[in-house]
Amino acid sequence: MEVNFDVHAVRQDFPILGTQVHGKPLVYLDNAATSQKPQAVIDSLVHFYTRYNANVHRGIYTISEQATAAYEEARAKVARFINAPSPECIIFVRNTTEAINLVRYAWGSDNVGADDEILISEMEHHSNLVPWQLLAQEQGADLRFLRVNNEGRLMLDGFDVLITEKTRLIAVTHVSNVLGTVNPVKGIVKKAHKYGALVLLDAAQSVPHMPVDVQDIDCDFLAFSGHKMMGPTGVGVLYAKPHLLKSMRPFMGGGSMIRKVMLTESTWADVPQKFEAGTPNIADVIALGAAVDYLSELGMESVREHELQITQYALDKLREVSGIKLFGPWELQTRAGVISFVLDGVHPHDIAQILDSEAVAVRAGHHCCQPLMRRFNVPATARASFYVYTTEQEVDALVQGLHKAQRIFGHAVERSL
Amino acid sequence: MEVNFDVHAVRQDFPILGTQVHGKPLVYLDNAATSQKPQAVIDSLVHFYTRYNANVHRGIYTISEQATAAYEEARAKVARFINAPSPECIIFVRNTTEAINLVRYAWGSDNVGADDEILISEMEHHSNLVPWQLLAQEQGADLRFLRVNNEGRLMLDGFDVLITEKTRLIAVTHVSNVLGTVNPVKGIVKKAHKYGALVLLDAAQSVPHMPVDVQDIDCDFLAFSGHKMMGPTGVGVLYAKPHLLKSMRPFMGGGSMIRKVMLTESTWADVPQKFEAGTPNIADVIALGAAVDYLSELGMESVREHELQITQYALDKLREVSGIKLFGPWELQTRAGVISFVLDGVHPHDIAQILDSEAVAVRAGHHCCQPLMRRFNVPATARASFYVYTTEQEVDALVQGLHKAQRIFGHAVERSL
Amino acid sequence: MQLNDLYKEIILDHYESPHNRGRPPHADIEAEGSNPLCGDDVEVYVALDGECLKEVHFDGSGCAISLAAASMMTEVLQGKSREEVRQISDQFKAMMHGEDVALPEELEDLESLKGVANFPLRVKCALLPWVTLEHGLANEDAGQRVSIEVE
Amino acid sequence: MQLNDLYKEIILDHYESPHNRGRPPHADIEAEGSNPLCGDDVEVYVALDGECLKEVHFDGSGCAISLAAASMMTEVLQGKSREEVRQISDQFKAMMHGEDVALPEELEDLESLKGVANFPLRVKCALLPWVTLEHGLANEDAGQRVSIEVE
Ligand SMILES: Cc1ncc(COP(=O)(O)O)c(C=O)c1O
Ligand SMILES: Cc1ncc(COP(=O)(O)O)c(C=O)c1O
Repeated sequence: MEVNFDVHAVRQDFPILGTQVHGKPLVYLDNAATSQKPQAVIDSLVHFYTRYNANVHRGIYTISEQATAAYEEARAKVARFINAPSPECIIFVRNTTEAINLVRYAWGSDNVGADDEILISEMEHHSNLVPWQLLAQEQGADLRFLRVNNEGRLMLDGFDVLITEKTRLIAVTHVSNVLGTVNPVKGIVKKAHKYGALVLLDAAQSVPHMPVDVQDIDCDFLAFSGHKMMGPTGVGVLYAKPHLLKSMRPFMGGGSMIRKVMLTESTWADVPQKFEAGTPNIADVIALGAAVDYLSELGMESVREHELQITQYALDKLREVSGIKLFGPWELQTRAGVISFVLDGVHPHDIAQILDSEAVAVRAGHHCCQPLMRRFNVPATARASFYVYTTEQEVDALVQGLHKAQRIFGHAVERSL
Repeated sequence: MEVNFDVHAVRQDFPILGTQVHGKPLVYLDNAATSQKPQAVIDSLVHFYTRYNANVHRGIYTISEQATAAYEEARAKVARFINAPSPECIIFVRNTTEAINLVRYAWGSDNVGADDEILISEMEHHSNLVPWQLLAQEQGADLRFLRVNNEGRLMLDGFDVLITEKTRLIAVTHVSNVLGTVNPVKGIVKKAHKYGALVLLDAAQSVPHMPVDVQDIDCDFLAFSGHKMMGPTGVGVLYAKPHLLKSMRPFMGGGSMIRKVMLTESTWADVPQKFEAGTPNIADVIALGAAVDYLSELGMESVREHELQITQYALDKLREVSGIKLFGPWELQTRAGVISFVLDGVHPHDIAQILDSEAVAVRAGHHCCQPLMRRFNVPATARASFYVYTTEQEVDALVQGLHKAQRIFGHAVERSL
Repeated sequence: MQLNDLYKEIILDHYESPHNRGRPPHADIEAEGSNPLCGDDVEVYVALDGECLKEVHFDGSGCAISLAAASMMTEVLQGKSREEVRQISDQFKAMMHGEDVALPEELEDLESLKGVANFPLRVKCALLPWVTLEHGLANEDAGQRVSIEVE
Repeated sequence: MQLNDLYKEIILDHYESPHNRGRPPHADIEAEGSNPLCGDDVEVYVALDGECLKEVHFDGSGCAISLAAASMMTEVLQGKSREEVRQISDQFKAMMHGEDVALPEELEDLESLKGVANFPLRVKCALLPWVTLEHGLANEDAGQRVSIEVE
């Protein structure tokens, strides 16, 4: 594989990357939390609000028709991006979290009963854990866990013991936002379907960073966030197989999701409208379409390849830092551009604070994965995460920042000897 | 009262109002569906994405701290705007619809039981009707209706019969999005509280257009949409009294709304975070703050006064159109800048279509109020709705467009004689 | 935006003086179609004669486009066989979706609705009577009035 | 951004060589405080002598700020009366919220944490041991270890 874009040219498309923090150029390494936005996405927003801002659906005037067409075109773009069989399988929500909660309420309440089982993993983001805790408690169902080994991989030998005829759903992350692990989801889906269980993939960290083909994976539900893939905040996507969407009860009631409303009962619109109650986030959905265009133009194979290269570079450089402990798989091909680490004698908060003084932005904390922190027996980690615009110089700045942290804290160590 | 702004100066702040449709200047009279956005709001979005785009909460680096501060400052602005006792009473959601559904799930499931009663009105928007239908069906509760008289007012003489000791909630719109009726909500709240019922106000059409003081009204819940008040699409607001928010179960589970997460159970963050799961719509929330600043600068008393004046002008002009039927209250002081009408021999769709050819944007249809359409025995109406930038010339363009519709259709009538 | 494409004289004529409007005393098939989002309602009545639609009537309320389309539909279908109806219906739908369809001379009234294809939101108005008729024919065995809701 | 405001030498000293760290053999009050969002955990142990805090110890894990704050807290509070503790605690909190507080000389170590007020996200780190202590004192009657979670 080759990278078909020039990272320095790409950087020109992201105005924020030309800014400074504390007088130093911003080094943004928190892409797993949210990505930066290219000018094309910002322009899409401005264009909408200055040219054709109107509510969608049923407005019989020109700018409303334009808004409706652009909104539905964005749905088609997103569908093509993940190779969904049709735009109707794409539901626009706020974020990954809402997508998963939608499945909990609109599918879970009717399909997971007492003593049924839900299988998730120890490496799930809280957003793919808490909704299932709540559903299990509500329905009297059982929540079971795939464990994680020391390298940060799912222990799939346990799979055949954990999955049973009572397993209704396997909800698992495609890529871990802490470890960078890329899970073998195709195999998981195959096994799940043998037992009649459905599979929900948390694709928040995969869709932005690698080619994802929902028909090839054959997952039943897939959730991701626009803001992590160059889109604006406020839009997430739920993909689901069409027959599931048809059979599910509505999630929120209100305008647009209805067909006929009587005083005490109503009938529902067809999917996807059935799940999009009220005025949608029109401008941001259209801008997500622009983000998808931008990513498609780069090519997701190239995006993935660039991230593999920069991750390899970062792993090599970070391994040289004394007293560092890196988490996640050792083999490059099954990991993504996310590196969590801890440093002897310097707490992750203090690492992040000192890096910030060098304009290097990393995240420190539990990364919404408290159970995984417990699994690895750390209160928190520092995490650097990359994207198409990340350069080797930026990785070098990270490493230099870590040395600065060690100097500040090492000094204290010395003095205390 | 006086209007403290110059409408022509105000129009300069809205770039879309300088654009043309079919070669004619846009006359945007669909403000009840969504409002246009001032440059300050658009700038706020651009500034965020080009200067300090980062995820909020817990990011120990400069731009994340800036984003967090701006996000929370927007919450404080919104709180001040409706005179909420504290920012913690403000929950950011997607739109009015989600705000109401949040109350249905997080409050309704625990507080409305079998044979309990929910009282709403015949003039509710589907978003303040369907959620209560669903809750009533789920819980075996009773849904009751305040009726609407021919003038388009709630028939409040029925109130004392309809409200009982079993009434748990009265959910009613502050201003009708079809009739323009401003309901006497303070009196409703007072009576409701006597019976121990809570009151939810659908303020989608009031907060953008007049001063609203939640402490003065004393409502328990209040819902509105940012996109109808010059803010971007994708942000809505739920206000609730603090003790209610504290006692309510969470709505969506996921990141940010938790405190401590174990494998099979979790504890929740304090309000408001408890109800804001996942990455919020950061940029749009901050831009809603800019919209609130803009409106506050104009002054909500002035906004209301301008709309009264333009509504009076429009009512006078429209009454002169032959064969027109206007809906809604006759008395100006208790109506808002929303006028629904039908025209003899020209269907509302055809009205809207012909108006569009003159670049006049109005809505035609049921306006998400099917039961109200049935009440007035019309399949649909045409609706013109105003805002701070609406001018008398624009109203004149509307009236001329109606004459054009009558010419086109009248011609046919003549020929068929 | 050519308003004249939409509101052709012939369309306005049908709207003002619809043909075959009103419920007939006898009908083998009765179907009602509604578009709750628009508030359009159309009823279609068919009297059969073997394989043929002997008489087609309609009633209901709606915009100029949906009522004119209903009026024209009843007119062109009188006496047609089911197979012919299917063909015409398919051609009409294709036309509404913007395809360049050459209609035979006897259907030229339908041709006047061609311009509707340029107004995406109005296409469903023009299709409503046709969809309703199809639904009625497909559920002939029901032996009672059937109804369909479209969006 | 003055990093030196935050990582003062005296703070790093306390972090590297904390005072009064470790669980004492006897304690009248035991309280644990955690900030699950940060992963910080602090335990506070108090031995009483009537109205006075005879000895104060802490243990736990966390960032430099929270551990240094805990270490300093235990030091300045040894032998103080409950009333004095309340006053110092209030002063410290005020300082963390950016107020200009004049601390008496014997509390000058605490003064070194003043810079934390400029780092809003770190304020809760500095407050964690204090909040934990307060919670322990307030629940003295519980007769067992109490715990509190902060955000
Ligand atoms: C009175 C009323 N309630 C609720 C809504 C729903 O608002 P949204 O679509 O922003 O959820 C609207 C607007 O359409 C409205 O006018
Ligand atoms: C793996 C994973 N799942 C879910 C989420 C939640 O995404 P959001 O906050 O956009 O709902 C994230 C991002 O924080 C994530 O990394």
